[in-house]
Amino acid sequence: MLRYIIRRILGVPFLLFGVASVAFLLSQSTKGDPLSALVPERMMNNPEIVSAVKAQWGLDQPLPVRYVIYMKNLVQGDMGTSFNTRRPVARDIADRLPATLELVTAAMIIGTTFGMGIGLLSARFRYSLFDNAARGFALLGSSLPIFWSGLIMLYIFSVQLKWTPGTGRLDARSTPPEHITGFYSIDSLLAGDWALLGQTLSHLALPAFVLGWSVVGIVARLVRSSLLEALSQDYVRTARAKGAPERVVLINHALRNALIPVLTVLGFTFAYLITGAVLTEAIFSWPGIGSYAVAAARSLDYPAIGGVTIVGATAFLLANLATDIAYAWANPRIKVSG
Amino acid sequence: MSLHNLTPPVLDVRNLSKVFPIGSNLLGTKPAQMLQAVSDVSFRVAQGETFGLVGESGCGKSTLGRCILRLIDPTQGEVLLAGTDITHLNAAEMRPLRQDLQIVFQDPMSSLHPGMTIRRILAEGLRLLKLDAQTEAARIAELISLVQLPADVADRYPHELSGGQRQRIGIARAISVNPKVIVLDEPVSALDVSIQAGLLNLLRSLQERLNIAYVFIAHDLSVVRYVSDRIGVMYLGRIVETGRASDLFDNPRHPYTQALLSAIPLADPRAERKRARTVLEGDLPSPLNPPSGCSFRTRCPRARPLCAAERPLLEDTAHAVACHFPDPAGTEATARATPSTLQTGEGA
Amino acid sequence: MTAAPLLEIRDLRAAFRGPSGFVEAVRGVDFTLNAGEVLGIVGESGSGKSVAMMALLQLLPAQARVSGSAKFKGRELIGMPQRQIRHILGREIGCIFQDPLSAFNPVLTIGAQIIEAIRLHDRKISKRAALAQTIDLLASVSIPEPERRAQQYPHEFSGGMRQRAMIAMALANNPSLLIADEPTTALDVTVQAQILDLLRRLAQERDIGMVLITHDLGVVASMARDISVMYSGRVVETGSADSVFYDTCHPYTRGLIAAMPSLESVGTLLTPIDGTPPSIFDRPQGCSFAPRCGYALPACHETDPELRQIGTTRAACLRAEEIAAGTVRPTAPLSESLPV
Amino acid sequence: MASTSPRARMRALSSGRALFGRLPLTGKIGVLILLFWAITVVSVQFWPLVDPLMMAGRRLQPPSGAHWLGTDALGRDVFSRTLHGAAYTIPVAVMVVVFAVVIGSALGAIAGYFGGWFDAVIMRTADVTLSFPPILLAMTVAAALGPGLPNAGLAMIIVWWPIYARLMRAQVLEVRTREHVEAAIAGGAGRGRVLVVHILPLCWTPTLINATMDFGQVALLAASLSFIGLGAVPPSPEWGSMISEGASKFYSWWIAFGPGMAILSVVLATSFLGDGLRDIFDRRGPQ
Amino acid sequence: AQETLVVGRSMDVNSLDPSRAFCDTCQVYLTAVYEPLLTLGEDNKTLVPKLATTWENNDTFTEFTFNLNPDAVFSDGSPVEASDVVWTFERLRNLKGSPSFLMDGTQSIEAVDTHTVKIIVEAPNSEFLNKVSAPYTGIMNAEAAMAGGALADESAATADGAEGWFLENSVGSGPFVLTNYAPEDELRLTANSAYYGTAPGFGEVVITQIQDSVSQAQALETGSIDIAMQIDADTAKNMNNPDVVTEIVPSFNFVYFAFMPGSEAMKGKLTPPVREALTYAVDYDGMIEFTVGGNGNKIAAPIPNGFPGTANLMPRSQDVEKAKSMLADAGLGDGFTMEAVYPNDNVYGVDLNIMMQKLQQDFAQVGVDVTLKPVTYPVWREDMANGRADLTAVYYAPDYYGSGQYAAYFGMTEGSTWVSRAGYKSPETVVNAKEGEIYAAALAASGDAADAKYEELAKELMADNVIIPLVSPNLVLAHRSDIQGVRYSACCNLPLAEISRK
Ligand SMILES: Nc1ncnc2c1ncn2[C@@H]1O[C@H](COP(=O)(O)OP(=O)(O)OP(=O)(O)O)[C@@H](O)[C@H]1O
Ligand SMILES: Nc1ncnc2c1ncn2[C@@H]1O[C@H](COP(=O)(O)OP(=O)(O)OP(=O)(O)O)[C@@H](O)[C@H]1O
Ligand SMILES: [Mg+2]
Ligand SMILES: [Mg+2]
Ligand code: NI
Repeated sequence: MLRYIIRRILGVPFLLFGVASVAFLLSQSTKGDPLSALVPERMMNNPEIVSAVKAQWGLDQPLPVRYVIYMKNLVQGDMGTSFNTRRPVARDIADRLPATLELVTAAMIIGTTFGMGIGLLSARFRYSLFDNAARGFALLGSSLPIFWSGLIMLYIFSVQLKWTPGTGRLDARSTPPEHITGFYSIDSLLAGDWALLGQTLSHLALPAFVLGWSVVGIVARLVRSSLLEALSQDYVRTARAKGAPERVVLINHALRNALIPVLTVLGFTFAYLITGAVLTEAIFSWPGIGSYAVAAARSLDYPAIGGVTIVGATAFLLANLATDIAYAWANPRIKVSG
Repeated sequence: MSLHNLTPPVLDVRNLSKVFPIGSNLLGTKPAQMLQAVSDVSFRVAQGETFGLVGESGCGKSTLGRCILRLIDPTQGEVLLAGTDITHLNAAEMRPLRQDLQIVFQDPMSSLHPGMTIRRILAEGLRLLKLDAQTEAARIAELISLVQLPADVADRYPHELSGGQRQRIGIARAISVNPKVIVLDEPVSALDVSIQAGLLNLLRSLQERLNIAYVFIAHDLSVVRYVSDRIGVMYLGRIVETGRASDLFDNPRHPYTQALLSAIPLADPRAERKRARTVLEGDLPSPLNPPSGCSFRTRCPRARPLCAAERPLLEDTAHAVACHFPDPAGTEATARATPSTLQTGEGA
Repeated sequence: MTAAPLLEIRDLRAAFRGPSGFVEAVRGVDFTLNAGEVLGIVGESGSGKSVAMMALLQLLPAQARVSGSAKFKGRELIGMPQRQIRHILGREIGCIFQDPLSAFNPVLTIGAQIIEAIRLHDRKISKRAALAQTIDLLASVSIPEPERRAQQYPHEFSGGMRQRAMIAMALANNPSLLIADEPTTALDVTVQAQILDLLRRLAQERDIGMVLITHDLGVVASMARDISVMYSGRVVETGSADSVFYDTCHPYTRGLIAAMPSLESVGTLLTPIDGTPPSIFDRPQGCSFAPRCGYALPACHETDPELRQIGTTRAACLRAEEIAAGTVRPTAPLSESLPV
Repeated sequence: MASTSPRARMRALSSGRALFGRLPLTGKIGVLILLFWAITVVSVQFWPLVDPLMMAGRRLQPPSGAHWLGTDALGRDVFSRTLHGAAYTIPVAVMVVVFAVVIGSALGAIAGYFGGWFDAVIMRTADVTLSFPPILLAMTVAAALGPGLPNAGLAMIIVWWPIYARLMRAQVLEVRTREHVEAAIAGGAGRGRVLVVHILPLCWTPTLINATMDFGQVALLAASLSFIGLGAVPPSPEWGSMISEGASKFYSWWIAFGPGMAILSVVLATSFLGDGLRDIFDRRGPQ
Repeated sequence: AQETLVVGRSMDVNSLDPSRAFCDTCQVYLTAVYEPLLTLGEDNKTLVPKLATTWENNDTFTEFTFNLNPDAVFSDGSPVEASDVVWTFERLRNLKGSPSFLMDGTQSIEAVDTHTVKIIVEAPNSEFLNKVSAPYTGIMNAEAAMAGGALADESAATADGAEGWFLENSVGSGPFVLTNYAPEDELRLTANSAYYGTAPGFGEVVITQIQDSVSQAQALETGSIDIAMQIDADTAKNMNNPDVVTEIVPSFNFVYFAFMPGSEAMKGKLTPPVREALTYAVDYDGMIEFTVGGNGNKIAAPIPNGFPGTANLMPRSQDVEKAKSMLADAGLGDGFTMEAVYPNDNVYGVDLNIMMQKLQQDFAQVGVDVTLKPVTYPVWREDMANGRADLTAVYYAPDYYGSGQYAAYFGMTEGSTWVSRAGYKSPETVVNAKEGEIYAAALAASGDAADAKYEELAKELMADNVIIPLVSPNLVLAHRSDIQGVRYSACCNLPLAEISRK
């Protein structure tokens, strides 16, 4: 397994290379005007300006040359400068990634907790009213478009009930905690600023719940089916024959085995959410990587598109890797072989 | 003993070895470990003869069978089918020869395509013969009656049949192309005794009728004894003792064979009570990391330093054993190892 | 002796929900087992051996319907609340299952699983003490290096060792009854011999009563004092080992013995039992063995005979006396007569 | 051929009904909902509904007897638009799933069965595609090809095929070690035949279950793409664009309600059906 | 802690460099941080002093002299001098950024003394004073900016590297200074401690990113923001919160559609009579109802109502029969098909998708079948530049107070943006030579005379029938009820310094 993981790690750069190349070529092949963010509308007919801008942003070179330059810079960690924000893409991403990670982490915690709970009880009381109702609830989150359900939740919880504050990571009036991890919750904790921590968490609650809810269905369904599978296994009978009460059977024996496939999906979901949180970020004005990606794609901001893609792919590959490691950790059968 | 010089063996396995690469190194260029599943196995089977292969689970019986059929490629050695070396043929060259070489598997459920009717399953096997529709239908009917099943099974699906019936279909498929050799890989292990008996009878009668050579793989010694003319006992990929069935059972020379025989429970309480047992210690060593010298020495009551130092070779006699300290052979010990067409029972 | 038997089963029945109502997989089974004795149960696959045992231990799926009586040391197990039976299972009754790989939880170490077995019934014992006890148990079933082995996972054990560990786990709380459901079926003969040896030794040493389920007549012959032969959810013949083997009077038992290839049968044709056991969903009327039976009379297809004392054994066959006396010879069964 | 014999046909029919019978209640409800939408898709243009594209009343009217789900910002009848929307959203979802399944499964099967170079190339391509952030990929594709449901569909196929390739590959790897496959090889079947006749027919169950569930998710992603402006073009009453219209007129809640419930019903139906199928098929061993 | 004002906006910032910035949020920002020479009074008409206390021009509107306020200092305390003005204007002119057109035609910009600047333009330009009231002409501290890498000379267009620097620094003399900018997240300003004028009402202002109208409304209701300006009229109707005040004011923005007679598919079809016919097909009243729920005004020419020359214009009106008969006369009685390509945007409360669907319905009445193709902005620009659309729709907001910008942008003078778009490869289909002359005349005149010329121009623009304005949406100025001083300015959008808490 260790060997396998090392091999996977060695493979990551190659995959990233592939992803970066595809991203580059794809964005170059769109038929929009790449200068739209760079050359003002009034100057479009001024060849002098157009060529000056092209030269400045390296767009005057033929495609293959640009590709080589892009790749070369990339290897050195330089993702270029965003057309939109006029800042280095790496910096934009560094600013925005923690916001997304914090949101996604919170969403995953919510999604996993609810998902596991519902899956567990659903499997235990299969086909009961509870099972169907709970699964219905779990699926609801992934059955409604987030851009609508998010607004509804905001309206209910924020405007009507006033349980949660509005959008954004913090009240606009507050200053963010000192940047240590970029996770406001952790940073405010480290700073010992309880009021800020409370504010951070209350801002996080709703978007994380909306996003997490979309994961609940996936997790609950998987936990339920793999638990049912596990419950039909011989070792469950052995556990019962040992006189283990149902709770022990379910948690110690069935669940531990059922978690193995769940882990795989969780890793995948986490990675997916990093760029998949786009709509949640848009609705909740969350300054994350997802909304950055959309803005980049909409305005054909090549460097930003490339940067986000690479970050997304890296997240995906890392999550996959972490999944494999977790898989090996949870599944002792793998450790020795290979 | 007289026919062997006239009829060449229909199946001749020579020094066959199979190594499985396990895992791979960091770059995926080389395997991390080598698993020696079959090592240097040789035997011959004559027309109409049954060669039994016994051994514990994991000793390489099925691998050997698959190598013979070229379902996997042997690492070393040759397989000669009626004198033709088939080891190096490619898939296309192999195809016409498949007619002569068939296999029956252990698990009667997984060896039949669950989505096909029995008729289609048999027709699939008959494709090699390229029959026209009518002949094919007739042949299928004939095969079904040959394996003693009612004609209406033809339109049923495998899951609608019992285990014994399924195994009969497996046999029907194997004999459908009139093969010279059938490898039977534990064909009765999954069946209950009452059903197993019928199958063994069927196999016997088919062999008599069609003059097929069987390589009969099993781990149940009584069954192997019952069906085989000659037997090879395998241990960790090697044949450690081989000889005529009666010789081997009446006069086992290898300590492993002796232990195997003494471990068979007898369906006879009185005999059981009186029986002296040699219970082997320990387990089968891992084939990834076999013991040096004689591979059986870790469990052998007779093991001495020599056994660890040097691997005993299989003798070149009719009742051959690979052991440094074997029991002496019986009466036939001096005869040359030959394929035999002896009908057990008559000669015993 | 007036002491109650260790396990006394009367008219045990277990039914599953089928496409059209409940069908019985076990149909009125009676057993008696005394302390320190071994009862062998033989029968073909699907004859209801496992279901019978699981039924009395309440290990069948919740939808299954179980009735009858199973008294363990005088206490009725059938219908006992889960809460109570939990204290008997694993403490007073140990179980060993057929496939030792799937019967162990793959993600827990062998040690952890045995420790769990101990601590489930003895809350007060410390982890450390339970571990020590586990190591002793593993040593007592001849597992070398028990300290190291306790830290390993099931897949790191060989088949034989796993089954020994299973036995160790079953014996963890010194049960007085051991139910072994085909404990050696998945193992090689040499390993089977080891396990049977071990079981024999432990049963003697600890005075454990044992129900040994198997389909191998050889195994029961070497192990059991009493034997019950099951067919299609019922016991068709029962008695001491010797009487069942030598004074066989049920045609099915006879058939089983005759179908076994033995060292003597070489060169002769075996005698199979024709046909296949009926599915629980469409059992024939009358004696369910009748369609495969060479002795069957028209009456056999109408009435399902009760177990009766015939000589030294009890058999459920209308013609048991005639068969025992050897006054009848079998004819081809009525259905599915096949040429051989 | 056996499959055309009356007996086989009866078996197929009865197995369809038997399958339905074995579904849990939620699964049955799912089937009925999908059936309703399927019928709607093919017949909605004959229903006595007002024209979904034309103004039918004042704008932004709440639900009433005349307009059961009110009117939208252009005064069009939301109820009629919702039902007509099925004919946009559902066929796209079907096409996406079908193409993704066919392409993914074919490539996955080839990768799994032939191994070696095929495997390496196909699976690495799948890896690269999978590690691409899906929304970004869909957006770039849609941006490259222009807006419109067909292009959004194409983007979604690109996003989805690797999942099926992986699924099919794993399944082929498993099935190909079964003994009946070896028996077929021993019986002289060529590689192609072994794959097509002896392996593939046994590999469909997980794909089928997954496809059932993905169907709803595709409908949802199509809606999201419409929200970002990459899906259906106006004035087609595609559910996603209707919801996004409704989202911007949030206080006229009824605009999004109809299509929202429609998508919800489809996703829930496919999920319940998928779960039901899994419950039936995932049991180990025959029956 | 200091009082903070929070403004929720969908931020469209393209740059924070005054000479490059060009967006609504930029106007708000630049007005708060930089000061131009003049600014627009509360009546949205009159110019009032800012950095220049007095100014004068010659009769021909070619020479302008500004006298700077001697008290004025930049945020670093250094005085505002004529050299800073010269440097700023030269940079604006040479950088060729979006707002550089404001300096078009300047011949010389020179410092007469430390507090006097004289500017000479090539041709008469009565609008020049309006231009120097645009926030983009805010005066920068030249030394500080140069230290940040800014250049003002001829090479600026290619060599200036200060754009990134301006994202973190501000060098103005305005009441606020930049403290933090996170793209599409927040823009944080604090009061300029060195400010020489009256201190602003708030010590801190945060412009925070809130994408859409509904979210802005919700944020306003919960009190997490104080001001929102992008709430659409339909949403505003549903806000009945006593803590929120909504004022609906006419805006100077408008939304229009445009014919592209030069496109490949429209060759010879979109002749002036056909274009005119089609303008009769449009339901202008309905358009206002459908796009902004009635909260908008009709607009005749592509010049905002209230700007010079618009007072006496008659907006177009619908006449379907006339449209039909004119089309029949043109031989297009059986109708034809057009493809409309437009940015998929929702601006100033108008969802272009809804507007175009309405237009589609209107055109359908006269047999013209319009296919809609909403696209992203880059794709739209590409399609525009390549004559790939038959019809399009966009929006316009003023850059300063003055009608000249419209003449320059929408006028069908040879070589203008819209001629190359609408005319594509056959500019003769749209060019209107008169417009250039009228514009020049307008620039040479002032007061009522100029207004008359602009009116003449507006009528020409209408007669072109290329740019057809549809709606001038009202602006919903929504703010918490404890906020005062919120107003909408034609040049500066939202002057933050005037806002305070009651
Ligand atoms: N495809 C394979 N790859 C790697 N190792 C294999 C493979 N097939 C078999 N082996 C290994 O080769 C050895 C011999 O296996 P084989 O199946 O031939 O044993 P067997 O004697 O048939 O056992 P059984 O009685 O259980 O069928 C085993 O250790 C097995 O793990
Ligand atoms: N959960 C269940 N639901 C329905 N039928 C069942 C169930 N468990 C067992 N059966 C049926 O009950 C019958 C008896 O099964 P049982 O497992 O007791 O047989 P067995 O004698 O133990 O066979 P084996 O030797 O194969 O273990 C079989 O026909 C089986 O199909
Ligand atoms: Mg095998
Ligand atoms: Mg059993
Ligand atoms: Ni001879």
